[in-house]
Parts: sequence; structure tokens; C-alpha cells
Amino acid sequence: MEMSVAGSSVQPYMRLREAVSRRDRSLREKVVSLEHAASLVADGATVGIGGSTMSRTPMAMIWQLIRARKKMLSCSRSIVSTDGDLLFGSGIADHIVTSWFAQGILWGLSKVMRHHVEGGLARFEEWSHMAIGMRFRAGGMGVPFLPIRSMLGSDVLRMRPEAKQIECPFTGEKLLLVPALNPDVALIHVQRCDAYGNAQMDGLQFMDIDLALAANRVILTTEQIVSNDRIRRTPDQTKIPFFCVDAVVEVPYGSAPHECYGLYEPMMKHMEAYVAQVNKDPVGGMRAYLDRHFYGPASWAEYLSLIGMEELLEASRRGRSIYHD
Amino acid sequence: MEMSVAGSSVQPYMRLREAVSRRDRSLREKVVSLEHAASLVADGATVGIGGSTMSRTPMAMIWQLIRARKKMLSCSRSIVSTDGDLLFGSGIADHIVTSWFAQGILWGLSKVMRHHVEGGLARFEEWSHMAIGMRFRAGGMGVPFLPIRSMLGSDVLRMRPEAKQIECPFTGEKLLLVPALNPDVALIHVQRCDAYGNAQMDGLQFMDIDLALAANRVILTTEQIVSNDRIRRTPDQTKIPFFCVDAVVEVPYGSAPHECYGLYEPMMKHMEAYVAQVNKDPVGGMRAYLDRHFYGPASWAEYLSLIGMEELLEASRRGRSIYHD
Amino acid sequence: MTEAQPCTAAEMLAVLSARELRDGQVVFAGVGIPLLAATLAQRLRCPGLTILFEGGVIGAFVEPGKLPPSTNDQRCTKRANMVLGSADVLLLLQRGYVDVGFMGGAQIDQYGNLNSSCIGDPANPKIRLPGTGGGNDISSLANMIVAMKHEKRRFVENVDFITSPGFLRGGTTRAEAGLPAGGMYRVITELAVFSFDDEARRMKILALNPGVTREEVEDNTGFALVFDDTITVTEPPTAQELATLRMLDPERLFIG
Amino acid sequence: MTEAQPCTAAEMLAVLSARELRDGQVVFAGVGIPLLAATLAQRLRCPGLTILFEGGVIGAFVEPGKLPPSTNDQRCTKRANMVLGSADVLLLLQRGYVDVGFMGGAQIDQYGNLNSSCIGDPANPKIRLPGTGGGNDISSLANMIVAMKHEKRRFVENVDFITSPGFLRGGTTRAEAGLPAGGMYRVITELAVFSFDDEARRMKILALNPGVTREEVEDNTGFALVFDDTITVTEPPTAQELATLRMLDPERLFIG
Repeated sequence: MEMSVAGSSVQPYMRLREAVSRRDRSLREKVVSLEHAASLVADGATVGIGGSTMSRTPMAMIWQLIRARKKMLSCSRSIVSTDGDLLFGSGIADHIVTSWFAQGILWGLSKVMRHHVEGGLARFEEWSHMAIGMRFRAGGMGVPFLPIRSMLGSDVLRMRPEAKQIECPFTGEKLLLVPALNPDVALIHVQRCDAYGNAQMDGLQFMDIDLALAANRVILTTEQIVSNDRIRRTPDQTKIPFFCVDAVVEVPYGSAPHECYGLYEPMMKHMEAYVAQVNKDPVGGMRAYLDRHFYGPASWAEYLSLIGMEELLEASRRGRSIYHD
Repeated sequence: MEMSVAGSSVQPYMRLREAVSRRDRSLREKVVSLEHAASLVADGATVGIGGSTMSRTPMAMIWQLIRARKKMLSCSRSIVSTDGDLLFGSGIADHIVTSWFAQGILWGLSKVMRHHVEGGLARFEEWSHMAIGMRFRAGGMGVPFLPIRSMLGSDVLRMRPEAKQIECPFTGEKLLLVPALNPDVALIHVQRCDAYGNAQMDGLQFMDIDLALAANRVILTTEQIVSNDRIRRTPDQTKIPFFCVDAVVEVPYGSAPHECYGLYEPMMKHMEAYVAQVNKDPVGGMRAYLDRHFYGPASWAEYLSLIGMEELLEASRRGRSIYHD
Repeated sequence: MTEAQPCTAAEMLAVLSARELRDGQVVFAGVGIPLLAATLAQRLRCPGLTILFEGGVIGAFVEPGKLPPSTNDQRCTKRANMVLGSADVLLLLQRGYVDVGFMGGAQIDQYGNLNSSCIGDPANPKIRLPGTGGGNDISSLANMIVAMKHEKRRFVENVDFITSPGFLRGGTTRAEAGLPAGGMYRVITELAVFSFDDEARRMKILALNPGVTREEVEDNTGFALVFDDTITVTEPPTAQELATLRMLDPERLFIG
Repeated sequence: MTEAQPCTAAEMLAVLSARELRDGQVVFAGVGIPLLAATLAQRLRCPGLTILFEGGVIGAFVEPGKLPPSTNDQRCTKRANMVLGSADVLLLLQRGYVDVGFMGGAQIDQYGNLNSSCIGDPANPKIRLPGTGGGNDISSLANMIVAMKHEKRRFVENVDFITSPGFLRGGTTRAEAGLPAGGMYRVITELAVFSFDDEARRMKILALNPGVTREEVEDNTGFALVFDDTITVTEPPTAQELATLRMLDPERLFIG
């Protein structure tokens, strides 16, 4: 508990301001490789992960962090899917802050999560979904907390001394103050952005806008890098401003085998094979999966070809159908 | 001051919940006339006004409220322009909550505002721009306050006992808690919505999304009513959900002589003539303006024709140019 | 349950829950049975029913055979009226715009508290479950319908862990904890339909499902149930209800 | 100011303020001189300068002859990188993403406090001014450049009303009031360029404009100014600076 209190402790305002002022927020090109981007994530860092469940997961970045053998990361995400399995199973993270953690509703419990949490190898810090959202939002607003009306009276709150119950100074009502969450680094995958990091997201936004504003460093992966003119033609589709972004990596199918809105749906054959393999043997099955799909491939393209052309085509057909009627 | 405290007092949560539960939030057509919509605004009501300065002002609705000779309205808006003059000058409002109140930067002080405020005929309750935004946002979130880091140390705060300074329970820092603002009714003008009230806004959003969620009743005026299918084709352009909306009125050029993003810019000849007339004689000039443009016309179309076809065409040409390169 | 229309327990849950919804309601639904039931209601009786998903969707229309694998997938947005952030859609619950929260449950107690976090000591759990997701927020802020399998190990006197609050310890404890709004409205199982009494806030039987006896319900429940003197028997699923349901889930992903 | 290049006071303000900006900075600008000066800097030396408007705009490029009448007009969004809510763009200041806040002023005091609310007793003002707008937020949260006309009635010992905080009562009073970040960086007038000393936080002359004497500045200032032993003289506006400025505001809406 003490560690997790530390992990969620609110950063003093001037420390946050100094961290921002140290970043180069000028309008500059910041396109880098996955390898370089991974070097921006220090061992022991707190890492905010964009997307939710199987959607717009920054899988390529996670893939690279695992290949780079990072250590003791503390990760936060609205809802965690197989990305959580991989973070624990690879040993790069020993702490995940989220509201829900399994592979997906279809598959019941994650044996990988259970193995690590029940065995005391790693911690699953649970907050309500809205609380996670308000913690990122407070972080993005530059305030130390936001008030909410959920979690009260529950054991979810009893396990979270980091949150504070108060009596409202205006109404006398009971309220919960949830602490700001300002991760050291955020990993966010988007449909498109320019070389400066002006990012446009289509469809579901999840908590990515608040997360990008909250983090002390943002690594964007994008399906495609587009021109700044393309961005300026539709400024109200821009959801993350360039000056919050520290690195941009172009990674087609960067969420595979998860989905990216309007481009591809989850690659379900691969997901089902994965789930069967790791839930049958959370240790050996996971090791084999990581060896084959994470450590083995020479490149992201090779990783994708292991998922298979047929799956990519089918997922793309489904993904694009969202716009086709 | 006591009155203004009352005006800004935070509503207890269960009263807010009961007000929402009394509204018919079902998916139903709610298209009405300007006259009917005006009947939904009671004398003495607190009225939140959408748009900002000369942009997406719900002018047609204000026009109708003035024609209906409403009384003692207390209005709030991010930034107030000639709409504030008209609300005070017509006598329908005696209290305006905003961060800035003049006709426009180009024209210096509003003699109409000065006449009413310096003469003690009406009150101009000043908050910082961000504070107004956070007050609407708190109201829209269903919480009694939000914390901010501005207004502190200033005389703007000294005049606002409704806000509370606290020591942060997490960091010990000084913070200001601004009280939720939940107007009895919000008036918002949009580019398009469907008959249910699903509203899409292009370009600048100002504080309209928070305002719509915060208000206990929402009256939408729209340049055009579109089909629900049209809305469902671009759901991520929908900014206000139908169940927040109580009435929909189709009013082309509903912000004239102010602008509506992407459709028309402000009608500057008319604005300049107006400003010259009312600043020369805040009482007689205003009375003459109201008689000619507000009480006189038999219809909104007649009001527009007094502004003049040439002005409308020129404003439209400029307005649409935003998309033309 | 060998009625005129044979059906699975999941189908029974979906049909009976769908009947609890009214046209024009704004319903915050989870995937699985809740989404199926809400969509069934939409197709049969409630064209004006609005479904919200925690992924950030208002007014979804699920297409037959294209059920989303989670509430965060793009399929949830197909023909939706509005897409918004996850935190923002949850805040609509807090502001009071949602009529009904509708979810499944793993473990429930006599006061309608739900556990989806852990079995055993939370500090050192025997089984770590997936957690609350939006469940805690929904049940803290809205009137709830819960659809779940009826087993003794799932219907316990007190849940090991209160993930999603029902009436907490009964009586006025929920409001006193800072949750004055919402609360458990219905619990639907393959055996019966339950509500909660007004005073003690304990679970009580409203209606038995066709062919189910009081004893059968009691044998499968880990606490003493409240019985009204007026207990009805639910109407069995109709051919139309089942046909529509099966059309929506042709691969039987959720209806078993 | 009869230099090689004759210009108006407003032009002098715009040119000198523009010189205070650096390429790559994120600048929160008001309309009028601040917007003109920021755009001038963008055209001449700082192509990577990013302008924010309180209407909800990031990265605007103002077109010559199409100056927006306010920061809330659609013209502000032309070729912008991003459009967002007004509260959200102001929150960027609070989070610390903005390098410089840049505005005009009606009345300023020795500690850089600005008044745009009222002349006389606030409860019963002799003149009610338009109010803060975003001014209070910007000056509470960012490092400030203020461009304003230099008149004795505008440069007063203590403003009638602190609308936008400078260093409040000097020394550490700003931080003690809950404003640890930001503060006055430069004040630019047609007579001189000012900063604030590090201890007392009182206004001090950095440089005199061409042809302006200390006495002239003192005669037009309602409080005792701090004079460094090293006071420079500003470079007069160049032909290129004035030509670009006049190209941007051909109707001379803001440059007088």
C-alpha cells in the first residue's frame, strides 16, 4: 500500500510547472524510431497508456518497451486488456492502475493477471472508471484533485487511502476528492498526426486527451504522419496539440492485434489463440508467445506478418465498414 | 452582494437530480416556435447564454425574450457583447454574470452597460473567464465546485464571496473553489441539430457543451434542422446530446448581426451603426433601436431585412470563406 | 424451465430484463446480456430507448450478428447519435441524465451489493477478479437493473468485497455514505425477479419464473429472502422475443 | 519620437513588443496590439511562434487585412492547428504549456497590477470598465508582456482595483496569495521598456525609446521608478518592421 500511495502521490504544482518548462515545446519536427522513443521511457517510470480495452492500444510502443527489457514500470489505463497481460508477463511492469483488467469480456478472467496478482508478483491498483478519468483530468488541468460522487461507501474506496472524503464547503454533502495523476510519460496511438505532433483522433476518444495534457512527456504513435496543412484544414478534429507531444513514431497497424477506429477491428483469431495459450499456461504460454511475437521478430512488419495477412485484411475490411453506410 | 450570493448559490445535489428527473428526456421531436420557446423562460429565471462575444450568440431567442417583455432575468455568459446591452437596455435582465462586458474591443466601453451599472439599475457580476468556464463545467459534471489557480490575490476575488479559498488537502497549496453554476435555462445557437435536439457545432465551441449539461432546461436555436440520419453519419461532431435539450427552434441567421461559424461573419455595418447610436445616447438611442429592430418587426425575417440583404450576403460570403482554402 | 418455448438460462435473463425497460428511457448498459436485452427491448417495444456505453457512446444501434466484444469497440458507435470521452459519458450518470444502469453480476448480497473485485481477503485475494470498470460509478449514481445467474455461491449474505454499491448495509446506509441517488431497482435471474423492500432494503421476490418454486429459489440463495404475500409468476419468453434475441446473437456469443 | 522612420505610438508599441518574443514560444495573445505584435514577430523572425486565443484557438495565422475583431471570432481559427473550448484553452495556462501571456492594459501600478474593472469605488464605480475577460487567468498563470500607452493616469502608484495580478504588494506577496507561477516580465510603452526588480518587484526601466529622456518618463509616471545604472536605448523601428506591420493592418484598425 505504501508504495502505491507513493505511486499515486500528487505532485506539487511548481514541480509540475518546472517539468513542463524543461520540455522543448517549440513547433519542431519530432519524428523518431520506435527504438528511440522507447529510450525516452526510464526504468521505474509511471506510464499512462492511451486507448481502452482492445481499442487504440499503443501496442507497437508496448512491444518495443518489452523488447528493450524495461523494468519496474507503473502503468495506468482506463481499462486494461491483453496489454496488461504482456506488461506483467514480460516483467517490465509490476504495478497497473486501472478500473478493469482481463483480456476481454468474452474470455472471463485473465490467468496471467491472476498469476501475477494472486502470487504477489505484481499489484493491480483498482479505481472506478470515472475516478481514473477524473485523476487524468485533474492532472491535465493542473489541479491537485477533482471531486466525484462515486466510489463512496464501497470497498474500492476502502482500499484507496490516496483518495480523500470531504464534506462539501458549499453544500455539506459528502464528496470524494481523487488525486491528480500526472504520469512521467504517456503512450498514445492515433489515426494521424503531423510531424510536430498535432494529433487527430477519429471516433472514440476514451481518456486520451486528458492523459496527453496530464503526462510530463508524451510519445505518440500514429497510423500515418500527415502534412501540417492537412491538420490545419480540419483544426476541430485536432485533439492533442503539438506542444504536449515529445516524440512521434509512424507505425501502421500500431494497435494490432487490437483495433484502431475506422481502420481495423480487433484481430480476433489471433486474440483467441493468444487467450487460449496464456490462460492454459500463464507462465510457459506467455513465455512462448513473447518469444515468438515480441522478442523474435526483426521488425514491426515481421510481427504483423506473424499475425498474418489474412487477419489484417479481414480486420481492415471490418474496420473501414464503420464509414460505409 | 447578498442578492448575487443568492444568485450564485450552489444547488443541493438531490434538487438538481429531481429537476433532471422531471424533464422528459425521451427520444422525441421537440421543434417549437420562437414564441413557444420564450414561454419556457420564466420571469426572474437564471439564464445561461451560449456563444461568446459576437459569436454564435442566440440573438433570435434574446430578440423574442425582449419582445415577450420578460422581467428580472439573471444572465450568465462567458463574454458579453451587444447582447448584454440589449438585455439591460430592454429591461428584461437586471443582472449579468460574465468576465467581460462591452460591445467589442473595437468600440471601447459600452455606454449602455455603464449607464445601467454605474446608475445602480443593474448588476455586472465579474468572474475571470476561466472561473465562468469552471462554474459551468462543475454544473455540468454534477459536482458543487471545481478548483482553480486564478483569481487568487485579486480584487475580482475580493468581490466574490461566493468562491471559497482552501488549503489543498493533498499539497497544502492555496486553491480557489468556484461554485457550480446551473442556470434554470440555457439558450444556445448551433449550426445544425435534429428534431430531437442532437446538436452539432462547427469550429469554436466556447463553453456551450458545459452550459448545455449544466442547465436545468435547454433551448436550442439552429440555423437548420437536419435529419437524425445526418447526425448519425458523423456522431463525433455531435456536441450536445438530445436528452439535455427541451426545445428546438429553426432560425436561419439566428445570431445576426453577430456571427455563426462557417456560415456568416458579424454584420459590421449594422454593428457600427448600432454602437454609434447607443453610445451617443444609451437611453434614447437604445429605445429607438429596440423599437425599430426588436418591437417593430412582425417576424425574424423582417428583422433580418432591416439589417439588409447586402449585409447578409457579404457576411455569408465572409463566413463561408473559412472553408475555402 | 421447460416452457412452451425452450430456452437457455441466458436467454431467459435477456428476455425478462428487456421487459423491465420502458420506451424513451436512457439506459447505461454493459456488454453481454445487458446490451442484448436493451437491444431486444429497442427492437420489440421501445424504439425510443437510448443506449449509452462507457466507451463513450450515446444512442447506439447494435447490428444483428455484430455485437461488440466490449463497450469500448468501434462497433458500439455504429449509427450512434454522439461519441464522447469515457469520463464524459460517465459524468452524465453523475449529472442525472441516465434513467437506468444495467449490468451483469458475479456475486451479489442481500442488500444488492455487487462484487467483481476479489474472492477472499482483498489484501491477499484467493481469486482476483477483473474489477469494477464503470460498475461502481453506474451503481453509485443510477437506478440499477442487474441480470445474473442464480447460484448459491453468487447469492451470498454479504459479498467478500463491495465493488458496486447496492444498499450497503441496508436502511439508510447508502444515502449516509454519500450516495443519495440511485440504488438497486431489479435483480433478474433464471429463477426469479427481485426488488428490494423500502425499509430494510433487503432483496425480495417479486415474481417466480415459470415452473420455479419458492423452495428452489431459497435452495439457491445464501441468505433469507423477503417474500411478499403477492408473488406473481413471470410470463414465459414468447416465440417473438426468442426469435429476435437469437437473430441479434446468431453465433450465441452471449445467449449460451 | 522623430526617428528615421516616423511612426505612431501604437506602431512603436507593436514593434517593440514583437521584439520581446522568441521563435518557438507559445504565446497567449489578446487582440489589438498583442495579436499584431505576435503576428509581426511570426512574419519577421519567429516562424515557429504559436499563438493561442482565449476563444479556443491554438496556432492561428492571421491574414493581412483580416484581423479578428475579437479573440472569439472565426477569423481567429483560420489555418489554426487546433480549435478547442474556451475553458480548455485557458486551462493550458494553468497546466503550464504557455510561455508568454501578452495583453494590453488600461491602468497599471508599480507592482505591475492591472485594472480593467473600474475607476473609483468597486461597490459604486465612477466608471465601470469591461472587466477581466481572460486577463486575470493569463496574468495569474503565465509570464506577462503588457503593451500600453504611457500616461500618468494609467501609470499609478496603486491601481483602484486589481483585475489582473502583477506582483500584488511586491516582494513575495504574489506567491503567498497562491500564485507561485508566472508574473510580470515586460511592460512596453511608447516611451520605454520596463521590467521588475527581483526583490521588491517594483517596475524598473530597462531601456528608453529613441529620443525619450528619463525625465519625460518620470513626468508621465505616477510613482517612483527604479532606474538601473545600465539603461540602454531601444533600436528604432526599422522600415521592414513598419512595412510588415502596416501590411497586416492596412485599415489601421489597431495601429492608429
